Amino acid sequence: MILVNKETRVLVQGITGREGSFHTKAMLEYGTKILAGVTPGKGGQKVHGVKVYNSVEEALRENPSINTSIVFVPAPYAADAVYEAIDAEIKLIVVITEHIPIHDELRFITYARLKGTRIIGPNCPGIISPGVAKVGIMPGHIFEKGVVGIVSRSGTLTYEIAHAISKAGLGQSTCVGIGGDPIVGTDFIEVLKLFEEDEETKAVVVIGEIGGSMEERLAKWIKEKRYSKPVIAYIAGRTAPPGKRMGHAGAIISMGMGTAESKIKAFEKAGVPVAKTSREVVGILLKYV
Amino acid sequence: MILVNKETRVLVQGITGREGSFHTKAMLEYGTKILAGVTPGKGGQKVHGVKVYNSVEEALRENPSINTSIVFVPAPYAADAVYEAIDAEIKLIVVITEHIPIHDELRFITYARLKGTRIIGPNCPGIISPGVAKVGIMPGHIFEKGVVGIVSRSGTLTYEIAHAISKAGLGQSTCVGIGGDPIVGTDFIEVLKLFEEDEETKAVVVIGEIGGSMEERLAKWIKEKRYSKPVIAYIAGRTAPPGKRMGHAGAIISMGMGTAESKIKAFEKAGVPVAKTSREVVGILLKYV
Amino acid sequence: MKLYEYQAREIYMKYGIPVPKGEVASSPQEVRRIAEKLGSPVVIKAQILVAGRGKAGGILFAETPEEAEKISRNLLGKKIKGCVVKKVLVVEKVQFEKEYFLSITVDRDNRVYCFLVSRRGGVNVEELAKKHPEDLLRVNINPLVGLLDYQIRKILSFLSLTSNQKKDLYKIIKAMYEIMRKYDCELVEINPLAVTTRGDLIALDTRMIIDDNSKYRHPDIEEPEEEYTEYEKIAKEKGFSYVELDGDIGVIGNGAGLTMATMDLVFHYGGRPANFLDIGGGARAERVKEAVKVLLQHPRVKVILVNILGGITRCDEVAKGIVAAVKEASVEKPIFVRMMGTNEEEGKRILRSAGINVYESMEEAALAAVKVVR
Amino acid sequence: MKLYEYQAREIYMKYGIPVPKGEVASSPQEVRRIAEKLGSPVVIKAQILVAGRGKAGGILFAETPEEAEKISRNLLGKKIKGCVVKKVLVVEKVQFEKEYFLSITVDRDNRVYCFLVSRRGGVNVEELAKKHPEDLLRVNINPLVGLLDYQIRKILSFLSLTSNQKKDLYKIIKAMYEIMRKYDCELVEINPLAVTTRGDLIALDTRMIIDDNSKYRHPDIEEPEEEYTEYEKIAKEKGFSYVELDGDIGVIGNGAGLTMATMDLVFHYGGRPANFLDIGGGARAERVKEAVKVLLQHPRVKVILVNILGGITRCDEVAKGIVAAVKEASVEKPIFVRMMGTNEEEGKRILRSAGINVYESMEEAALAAVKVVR
Repeated sequence: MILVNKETRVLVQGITGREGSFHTKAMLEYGTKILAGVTPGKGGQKVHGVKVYNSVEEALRENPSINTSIVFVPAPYAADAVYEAIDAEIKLIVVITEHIPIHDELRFITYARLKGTRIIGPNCPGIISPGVAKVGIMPGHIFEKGVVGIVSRSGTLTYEIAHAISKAGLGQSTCVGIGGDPIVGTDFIEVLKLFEEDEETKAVVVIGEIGGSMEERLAKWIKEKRYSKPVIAYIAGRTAPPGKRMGHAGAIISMGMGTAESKIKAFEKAGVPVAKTSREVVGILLKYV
Repeated sequence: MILVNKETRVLVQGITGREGSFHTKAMLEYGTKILAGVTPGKGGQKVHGVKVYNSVEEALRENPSINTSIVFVPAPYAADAVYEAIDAEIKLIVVITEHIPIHDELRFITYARLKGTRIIGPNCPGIISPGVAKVGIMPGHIFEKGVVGIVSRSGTLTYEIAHAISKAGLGQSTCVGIGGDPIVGTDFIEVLKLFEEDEETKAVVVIGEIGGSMEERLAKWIKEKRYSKPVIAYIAGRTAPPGKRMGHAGAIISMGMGTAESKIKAFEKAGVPVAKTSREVVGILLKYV
Repeated sequence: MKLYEYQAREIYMKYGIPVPKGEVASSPQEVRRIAEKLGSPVVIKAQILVAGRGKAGGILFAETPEEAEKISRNLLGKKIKGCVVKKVLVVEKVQFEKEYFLSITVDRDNRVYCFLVSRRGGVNVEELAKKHPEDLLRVNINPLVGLLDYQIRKILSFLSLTSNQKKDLYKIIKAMYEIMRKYDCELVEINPLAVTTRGDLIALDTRMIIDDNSKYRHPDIEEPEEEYTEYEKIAKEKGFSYVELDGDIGVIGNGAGLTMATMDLVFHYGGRPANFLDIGGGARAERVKEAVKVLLQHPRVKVILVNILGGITRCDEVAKGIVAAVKEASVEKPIFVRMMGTNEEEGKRILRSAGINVYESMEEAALAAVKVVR
Repeated sequence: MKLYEYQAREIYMKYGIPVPKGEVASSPQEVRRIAEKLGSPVVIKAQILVAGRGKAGGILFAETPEEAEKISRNLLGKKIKGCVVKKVLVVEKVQFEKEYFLSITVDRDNRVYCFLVSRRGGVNVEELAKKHPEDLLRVNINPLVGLLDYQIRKILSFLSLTSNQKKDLYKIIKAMYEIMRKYDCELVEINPLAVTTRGDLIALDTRMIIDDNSKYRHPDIEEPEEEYTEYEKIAKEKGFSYVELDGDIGVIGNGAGLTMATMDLVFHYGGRPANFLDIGGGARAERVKEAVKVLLQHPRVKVILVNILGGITRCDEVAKGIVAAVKEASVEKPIFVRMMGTNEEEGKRILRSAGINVYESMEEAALAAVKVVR
């Protein structure tokens, strides 16, 4: 189990919005310990029993055990919310918001990294440690407590593969959606480092997609560092045409870079099996675990 | 011995200037290992036998063991030189330059601290570990190898007190001039932490002056942390009038803050003796060491 | 959002970057007038957003205003690489000796701005990176600290320039970075930056891409009529993520990764996807109906494959939408649906009672869809 | 570099911060004309750089243009807190209900910008900090990240304002921060920011201090004729660090700390320092001569104490300078010199042969100087 565990105490930024409120309910139902919410100007309200504050500072003053924030704040204001959380010394910030300007992301992610704050996302489904807590928007019932660590740039595709893993009786230790934007706060390598040190995790599934070279860098790193746990990869977008954004801002083959072929080749070179369907993912996993 | 030791390998930024060249010679004569110098556009020259490069990157490519930089670059260009050194991963940067714009200092010091780079200065005489090396502009012959750590906001006043300590036969482990500007890269507390862990250092002399509240914070810290080594303080500027800059940009009593009285009182409250003359400094030191 | 060359050029000029004299025109008469005003041989450049217009005949030369008018008569309205030329940029022809390449982009891996400089300009940078990596310089710029002088010096010393040219390039580099920040760009590019026979620096081609997520901050910038296909336009208007391919199996999914995976599965089983259509998260019946209708109307689509993993998206809403689309549409196409998750049973019931095929797994659904067209 | 209120006001206006209508004047006639133009009761404010001008009679009110002319006739040319009033700012009198205090400074300890806000305006902020700390809010701004919206919200919610006033204050706060950065300020202050009877926000007094080390970046800003004493001006022109005190023992040293320590020692032995004069590092004979001459000429200085610790500064050069000054000057004053370090022996020899007292330690030299005046 990584990042989210039974010590996780959550603040919801943008709790009074449609998404924020909906997923606060879902997270509470899953058992996540949400201590407070923030929406400037809405302090004093309650959302599904969670007290709303005007600022992160106020929320932390009354709830000093908060150690994780999940951000649903709309894109134009999301960066400000993230800075507020960083400055309040919250050390894990999960940014769900989509469509944040890329220059904003560059700046707050740089700041967070310099300050030693971990950001997951933006534009991600969040994190779930099945049976313990979820800090995210994934449908909780699909996941089962187990031994497979999942890290993914995708949302529903992750649920698809997690579902297959659950059905096979393996379950997941933690599932981390790192986000579909070109710039992410935490990348594959960083999550795999965490999985390596996690005893529960017996194998890791990496769900990549076209665009960028995060998968290629991961493959190289796995080979160089002789990663100690079995890794299985899946890459979405084999059929994606070049130069077109495939839904995610980050999913684009640009200037010949970031094709599925390039990523698959890199993984194969590193000895990482690449599955073509979710059934294949499970098939390979069962060989290892 | 702290910060500067026999492993110190120095880069001189602004080596071809009048000050840079003069002090390069003096440092070499003292035995400091200067491996390279930088002045943009002057690459290929030699200054007192030291090779000059156009950029820090080039200098480090040919001299990868460089771990310390001393900056003599004129004020308008000094910030750029410091960023260049930070980005080249040099972990100790001594900034001699005076008159750097305060907003520049704020920015590069913030950046350095976030990146884990130590900056001494700006507007400082540098660091000397007597008998080993000096990375600074102090007259070396005044200092003697010994047991007293000195940290100071001043230049010549430090030499005065160091001289008295030398004459008394105590000598210095390391003498650090942290600089006379309102913003410094490394403050008293940080240097005292280093002295605490240094076996050679048996007592610490702190030379403060009017302006700011660094001395007050130090006094509070010494008391709270029960600092393990004897500390003797000296404060310059008992007779300074309010609202006037006394030479150093940082030496100003402003809005009733930063008076010598306030600093002396704080030290006395923390049990730190405050000497009124350099002779008194030595007198107190001899009681402890 | 890609800008037309002439739009980028105006912004570059505002920031003091030297460009050839000239103006944009939408008629041969205008082209002639501009050429007359310039009083020199001119270059006529088709204003389209796709790359490689030079080789495709989109950049032409004329010695006289008459010739310019004649040439542009052929060029305006012509289709180049699938795009209709509606405007041309008419500029003086510049004699030059050297060409360089300069660009700023966002470096995804290092999370920095990246200044890319090449000693060879006027060429494709991908090829350059492969063939002449030694001619390419990358300088990373920390987003919090910004572009620093020592970094500019590094770029200047990488190119063989006189000291006056270095001073000019210094300003150009600063201006490019400022444009990058002020306009929230993904790309600011000069290719080539030419050194004229008189020794001046001049930006012969100017490109700019503004981050789509930042468009709202730049309401003053006119969005180019992008060269979308008819169905791409329709889907875009309805707010779907839609990309067109050349196959015959229409694919609808919720979530970008899942939709791509569905396309990949179609291909895996020997079929050819016709498109990528992501209805996004939490779509209601009405929205699903619109999505299905786009594909029902599309002539190339022979069969439709819908893959829904219900979370926030409710399967019953999806089912209702599909059924409504089928009812309203004039054409009939086989539809294969896989749904799972929230309100799955109710969704399946709705589909089955409307006679639509529902499957348990995406593999089964994809296989069934492929079989129909094979 | 402190700016006059009217200079700061112009910059504030450029950044959209509302200030009372008015103009600066240097003659009573001008004052009258401005008052006529304003057509309302006016406030006449002496333009001097020292604090506390209000209590010292530097801020006056007039109901009519005639009264304004008459009042300013007394004010212009008058000495307030030692400064001659050369200009006055004439502004409309604003009726207000509430006063706040806003400032941005550099926080030395935390190495950040600090936004300081108080619910009580128009008062001395030091007193406020002591008496009503609960009415004072500090917001730290990271120099790399800059002022953030959440920080502004914190300030807005600290004051009791209507939502329209909050919108206005938001803009004022942003503008203040921009001024701070653009003009390399040490201080940007509005005290008071008033809420008028009509509910508008208005900056009644505007202060700005520009960092001395950044002056070269702002050549457009006219440096105020600072209110220096005659000798401070002379020393400043010659480039010495010089501060005047009210004693009779002139002090010259090299290095700020050492010079201060020398003054302190004078005081310690019962004497009273007349000044602080730092010749800096590496001074040559000519420069030393000029420094000594300043003190020889100063009527309050009865004896001169020179304390040199030679490093880059050479003792022989210092000695030559002292001897030259004594020769050139028309007055004779006892001079006590302590020198140590580079070329010490040669320096001492030069001084002794000119009959000047030289000492081994600063304690001895200071004691000797004090004895003369006591």
